[in-house]
Amino acid sequence: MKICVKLFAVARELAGDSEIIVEVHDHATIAELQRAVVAACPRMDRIMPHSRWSLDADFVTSDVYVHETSELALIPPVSGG
Amino acid sequence: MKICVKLFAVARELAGDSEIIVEVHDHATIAELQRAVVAACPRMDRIMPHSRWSLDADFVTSDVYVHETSELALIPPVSGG
Amino acid sequence: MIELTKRPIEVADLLARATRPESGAVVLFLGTTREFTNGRRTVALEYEAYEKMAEKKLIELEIETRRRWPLVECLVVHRLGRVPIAEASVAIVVSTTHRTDAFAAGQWLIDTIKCDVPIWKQEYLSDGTTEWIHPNPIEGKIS
Amino acid sequence: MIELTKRPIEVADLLARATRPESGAVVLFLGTTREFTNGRRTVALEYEAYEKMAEKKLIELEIETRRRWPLVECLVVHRLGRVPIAEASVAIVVSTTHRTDAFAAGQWLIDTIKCDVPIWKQEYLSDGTTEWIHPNPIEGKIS
Repeated sequence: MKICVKLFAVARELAGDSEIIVEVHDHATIAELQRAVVAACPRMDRIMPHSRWSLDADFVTSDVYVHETSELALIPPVSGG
Repeated sequence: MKICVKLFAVARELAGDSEIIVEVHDHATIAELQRAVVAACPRMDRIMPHSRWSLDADFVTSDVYVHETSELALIPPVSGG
Repeated sequence: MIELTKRPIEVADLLARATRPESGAVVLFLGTTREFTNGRRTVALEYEAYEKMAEKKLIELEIETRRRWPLVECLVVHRLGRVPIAEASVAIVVSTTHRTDAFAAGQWLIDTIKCDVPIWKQEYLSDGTTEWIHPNPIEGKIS
Repeated sequence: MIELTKRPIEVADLLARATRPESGAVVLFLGTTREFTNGRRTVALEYEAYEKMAEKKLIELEIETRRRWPLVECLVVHRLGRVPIAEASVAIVVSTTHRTDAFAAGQWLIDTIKCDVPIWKQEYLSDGTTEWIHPNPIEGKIS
């Protein structure tokens, strides 16, 4: 299935776009989605150790399954406030 | 010597005046001044356990000597802020 | 800067003075007059001070606060006289490079002001009576 | 109340909303843009957000803050877009019956916002470069 990942801040700049679409298998987890993103855009590898993922606007851990209807985003270290 | 004591808040109301003048001997301490104030105005006895004294606008302890030129005030429990 | 005033406290002015290019955090504390305390209705408060000593103590407290925390600005204004419900009786503004210092300094200042500055609050209650407030009886008293 | 805004934060309005007859203490925190950090001069900051998630997180944080402390009012406004030097990027106002709660809630809110709300700050430096700020690298990362 195709998954669209929203990208912000440094992730957006590294990818050169505010989203990236990657192909993963039907029962993929966040961890597998992350590998697919890095495969599609190797420059993003360096921010992954410090980034989190969100699914439908909640932080999720790497073992969570993704769905084609999920809203997914890569969340680099935040710096609001 | 005659000592003028400034009175505030509940002390002022108990004494019915914003100052009280009492007579103490020449080498009197704050403790002796306090006894002279209570002797002159017995109603003030009840606030003494919770009150402090100031000499020239600093808090002082009961063993400090007073002088005719000192500015003395009885400081009931404060409630600013 | 410390000030005793009989007029409403100009909070926006204080914030503008404390917000500076070298500060990254501003903490403001306002003590306001509460309408109900233990079920009794307060109409207004009236503050009385031993002004000369209150000013001296506030200056000492500003110096001590600046000694304890690196402050960009430190402003304390206490109102005297009658203060209506929901108006501020005291405003403290501290600005710092780092926010933790601003919270710590602001809290220490108001805690210490309530203990050591000769200002007294009288409550005017809705039943027509008045009462001196003594929230913190002094333990280390003169015997 | 939580809000994301592209306009300057109206601090006086927030204070007026939080100062109520049932509150006795108001604490305001302002995070402002600092001009110098480690000797380098910042010209402005630009804030970017994952707005849908940032709003959701801020609403959750308001609920959690109210669960932890008895608050009369709790207002959080975060600015987005470009913020000049000495202007506020975030304002937090909490009002309470007792002042200790107001300081604790305000500090917890800003600490938690800085960790868990998807907002990012980019610095525009005087040498023409820009830089994403990463003050708190995440420890509990996704492997």
